[in-house]
Amino acid sequence: MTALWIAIGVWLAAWALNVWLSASPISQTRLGKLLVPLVFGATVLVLWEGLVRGLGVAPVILPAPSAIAAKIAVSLPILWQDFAQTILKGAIPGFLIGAGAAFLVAIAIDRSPFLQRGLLPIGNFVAALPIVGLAPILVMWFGFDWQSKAAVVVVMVFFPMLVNIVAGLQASERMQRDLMATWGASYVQTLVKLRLPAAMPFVFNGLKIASTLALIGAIVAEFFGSPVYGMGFRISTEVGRLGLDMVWAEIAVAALAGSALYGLIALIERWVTFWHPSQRH
Amino acid sequence: MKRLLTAAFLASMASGASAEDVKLQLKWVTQAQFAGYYVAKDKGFYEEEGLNVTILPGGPDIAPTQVIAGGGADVIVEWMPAALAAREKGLPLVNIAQPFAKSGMMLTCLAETGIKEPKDFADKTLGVWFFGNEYPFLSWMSQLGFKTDGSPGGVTVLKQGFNVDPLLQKQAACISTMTYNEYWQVIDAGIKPEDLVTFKYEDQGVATLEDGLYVLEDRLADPAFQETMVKFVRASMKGWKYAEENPDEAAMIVLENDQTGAQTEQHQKRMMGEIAKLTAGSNGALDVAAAEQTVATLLAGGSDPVITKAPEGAWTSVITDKALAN
Amino acid sequence: MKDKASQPVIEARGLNLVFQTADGPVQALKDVNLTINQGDFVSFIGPSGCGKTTFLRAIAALEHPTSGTLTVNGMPPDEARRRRAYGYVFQAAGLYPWRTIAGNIRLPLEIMGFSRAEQDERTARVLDLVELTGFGKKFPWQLSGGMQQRASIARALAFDADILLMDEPFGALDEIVRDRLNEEVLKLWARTGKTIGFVTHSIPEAVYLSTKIVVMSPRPGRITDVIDSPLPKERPLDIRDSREFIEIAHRVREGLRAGHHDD
Amino acid sequence: MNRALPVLTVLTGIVVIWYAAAVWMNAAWVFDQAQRAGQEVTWAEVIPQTMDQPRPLLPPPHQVGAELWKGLFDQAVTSKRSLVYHGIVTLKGTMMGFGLGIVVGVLLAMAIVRFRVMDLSVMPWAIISQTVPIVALAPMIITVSSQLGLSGRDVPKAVIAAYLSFFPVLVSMVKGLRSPDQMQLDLLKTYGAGEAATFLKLRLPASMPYFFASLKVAVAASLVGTIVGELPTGAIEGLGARMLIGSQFGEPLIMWAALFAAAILAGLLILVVGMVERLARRRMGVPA
Repeated sequence: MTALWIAIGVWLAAWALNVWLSASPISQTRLGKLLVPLVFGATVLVLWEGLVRGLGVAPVILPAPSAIAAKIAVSLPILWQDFAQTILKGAIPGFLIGAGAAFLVAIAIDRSPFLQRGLLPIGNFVAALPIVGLAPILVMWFGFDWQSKAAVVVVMVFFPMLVNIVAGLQASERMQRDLMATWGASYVQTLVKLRLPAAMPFVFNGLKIASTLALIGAIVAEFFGSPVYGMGFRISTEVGRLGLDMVWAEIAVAALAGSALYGLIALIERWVTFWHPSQRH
Repeated sequence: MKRLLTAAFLASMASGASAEDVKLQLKWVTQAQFAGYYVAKDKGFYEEEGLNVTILPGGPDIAPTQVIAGGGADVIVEWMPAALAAREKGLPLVNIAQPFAKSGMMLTCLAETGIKEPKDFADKTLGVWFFGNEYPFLSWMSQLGFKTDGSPGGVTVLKQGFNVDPLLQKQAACISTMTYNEYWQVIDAGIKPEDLVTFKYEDQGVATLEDGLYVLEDRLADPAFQETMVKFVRASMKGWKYAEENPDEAAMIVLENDQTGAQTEQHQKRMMGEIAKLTAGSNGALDVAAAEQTVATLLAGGSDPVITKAPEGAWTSVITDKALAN
Repeated sequence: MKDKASQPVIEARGLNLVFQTADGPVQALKDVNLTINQGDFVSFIGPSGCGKTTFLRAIAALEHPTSGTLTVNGMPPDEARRRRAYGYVFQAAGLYPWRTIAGNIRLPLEIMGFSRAEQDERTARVLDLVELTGFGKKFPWQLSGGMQQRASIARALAFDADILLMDEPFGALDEIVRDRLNEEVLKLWARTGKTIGFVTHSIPEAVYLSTKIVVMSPRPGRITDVIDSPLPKERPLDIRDSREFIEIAHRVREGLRAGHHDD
Repeated sequence: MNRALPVLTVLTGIVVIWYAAAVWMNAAWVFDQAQRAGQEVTWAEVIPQTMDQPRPLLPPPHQVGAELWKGLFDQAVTSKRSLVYHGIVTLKGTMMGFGLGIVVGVLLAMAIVRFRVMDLSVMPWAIISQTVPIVALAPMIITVSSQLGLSGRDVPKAVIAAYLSFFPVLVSMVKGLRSPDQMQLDLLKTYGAGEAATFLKLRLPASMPYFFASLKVAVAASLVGTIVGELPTGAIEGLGARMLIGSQFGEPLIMWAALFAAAILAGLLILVVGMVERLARRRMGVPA
């Protein structure tokens, strides 16, 4: 029980520290903006550790963070292999193909208002569907290896991307399109010089949504058949073996990968859409 | 490993549940594989013993071991390899009864792949269930001397989903099937028995004990709980014997209890017939020789052994002795 | 119809333009007749909805008349647009936020296929013309509103179109900035001799800038008066206190009022 | 008509492609079977055989339609074979998750807008939480909730659904609560309004359009969460469970029908939420 009290004590102290930090000028700096959430994250881990130890929670139910960290340390090769299979082979190619295909389709239907009017409501609708239910079907079609995982990701990513890109292509102001017209710009010139740059905030919004969908898709698809490695495989089999420390290790990797992917996209977004009001500070 | 269960959990178990309430966690979805329990419930055998039994169906990602660890069930239906592995992980499961005398697991291969005997598995892709069910397979492969990492001369293992598609789509040369379930799905899909080659684990000498009843060791120390389990096992076995004798009626009872509404009468009746072959000859008491054979098979599990040492106290005849006494 | 002496650039004859809206057809222009000559500075003035912007857009082929004829340099507006006859300046600067000021000015030049060297040369020249030299590398949002509007004028000047069309270009700016820009526009006009079409709400602005003031009235949009200004080409700011100036302003105001009495 | 025509055209196109794909994909099985039987088959014989296989690789639209019809209308709604029954189970989970998601999202947003320390410490983690594939957590959530004495499947499902649906609400509410500009805030200050009054009279009403706009996204996310929750958490009822069961028993038709039932449910939910949104906007005088 002492562990629990210590943890609660640490929690309160850290929270007080955070309150002080966010009130002080430090929080205006870049360091402060990083420090406060890190302190918060650390206290959550401490509290978790304290709860598990203090209440003597069985490791087959909820392992302590320290146990998970220890598991990560000894399982790096396996984690890397799973990461490569699920993220590098399944999620990322699927993400790129899905986003790329959505881009091409958006451009292809751009000149046909008829097709747009037909496809957009359908795209909007499909984007709201639980596409993940297609996973078992796609595993049946594309086999058990990474191809089917990538296929699931492609389908999940495609529609949100399509809807965002089409909306983005319509985002340029009328005045700016009129200007292009007075200069006698061709369709391609208007597209390249005006409409694509103006669409970028929407495209990145779509990419951010798609990045989280990609991970979910790749992992869920592995529940329906996979080789004997991959994050989804590991999670589902280790639950069966009561290797919960390994499950949490995979979750940590997934969270890290997801955050890294999201962060990377946000970084590129900053660089590409530096001009957008939301990016100017 | 002493403080396995939380204090809170133990407290809630002691106060929350009345002695005669029993929660049974099944290993899989409602189907004739568990007919005995459903029959015992529907025919009032549990009631006669004064028990109030709740049957919890399982599913693809439900590990009964985890459910019982979390306090979600009092007794679970589990395969011995998974139970022993959990025991080694620190979850002290004990087998209290073994309604299934024989193993129904086999590997079903397409004849056109040229597989005639186990040594032909080399360089083929084999579908295996994981989630605790892979242990007998890994032992078998290790006995055959096949590596399972996909290296040349070994076998490539694929984690089979919950259906027989990998075989129909020819993604795997062989897949895991149960005599009572998936094998018939292959047949139903339109493949003739003569186009298939099957290897029963039973015949290959790597059989492990399947559906047994397991409880937590700590709780078994409580005489009241022991008494409840005696009643439970007695009523369950009565249900099993009734199901064996009236397979069609048993199948219909299962069907009525199926919450998914996806089971068919034809499939369940046929399954019941096959299940009866596996439960035949078991009165519920565990055949210690078969259990030791299971342990031996698992210990032979090669580089990644399922269990590293022979378990102690992983089964007890206390319950069945009392249950069968009168 | 061409009169060689006065060299008409824009000619509208019996022009009508009807918009189909959800509430039924709206007559934006009714029976508009107007000739604009080479080198004219023409202001269009009138209350909102009088069709002055629509007329400007029709000249630039951004709207298409329902009936009547409209020629620019003796050809249909579409054709003239293809020959890059217009520089257009809107009320908002309409600069592309992802391009620098120089990049914005270069944009029409890129589209029209000028060589890189010529792009640079012209960009530098027009930046100098609007007194923005040294700001080429800034992004639009880093400049004040008045500077942005000057950049957008520079952009319209960069490719040497015959006709400069300005749709309330200074409407959003404060009085002092506006005065200065008005002076600059006049200087530009004097230096380049371009034909300018200028839409405004402001009577002093119209009188100060124009050689010809077109007064319009709404519902349906039509021309009620065309005033040829007798003011000299050289116009210091204090010309606005002169008697002639006040007289013209008075006539414009009367014209506007008459248009209002009509409905 | 003007708006329906393009949609209908695209739908027709999809159906045509679907049929073509069904013939192409299902033919392999027919040829295989013929080969096993040692027969030759021509395409003319194959095509009809691709239209009504019991286990098609890709069931043609009419087969899915028939199965869907059977599931929706040919059963008593209380029957476990009725898709309406399973749809209601899924709907219940979705609504529970949706409600929970709204409550969590709104409360967090209020705390984040009020307390700088919450903004700094919680907001980054809220974003990170969405990058964690929820399915990985599903088995955990079941275990933990069963340990807390919640053995039913409803709660874990709702938790997963809420996990996905709280985020759009949170983001929109933070934006909405911060949407009043300094002038409006100053004005209230001149009236001597306290923090509570400012919140009730200004921030809260100002955030409403943002709130309603987020609901559509949140309800769709909640449905995805519920279905995902029904897949691996071994729920035995609900559309997600039907999909899984269809897959497990090798009954693709059940799977496809459940998939389309889920699509219909999603459509209905979005329609209802859209209607609520329009109604609310009209009451607040915002043109829809």
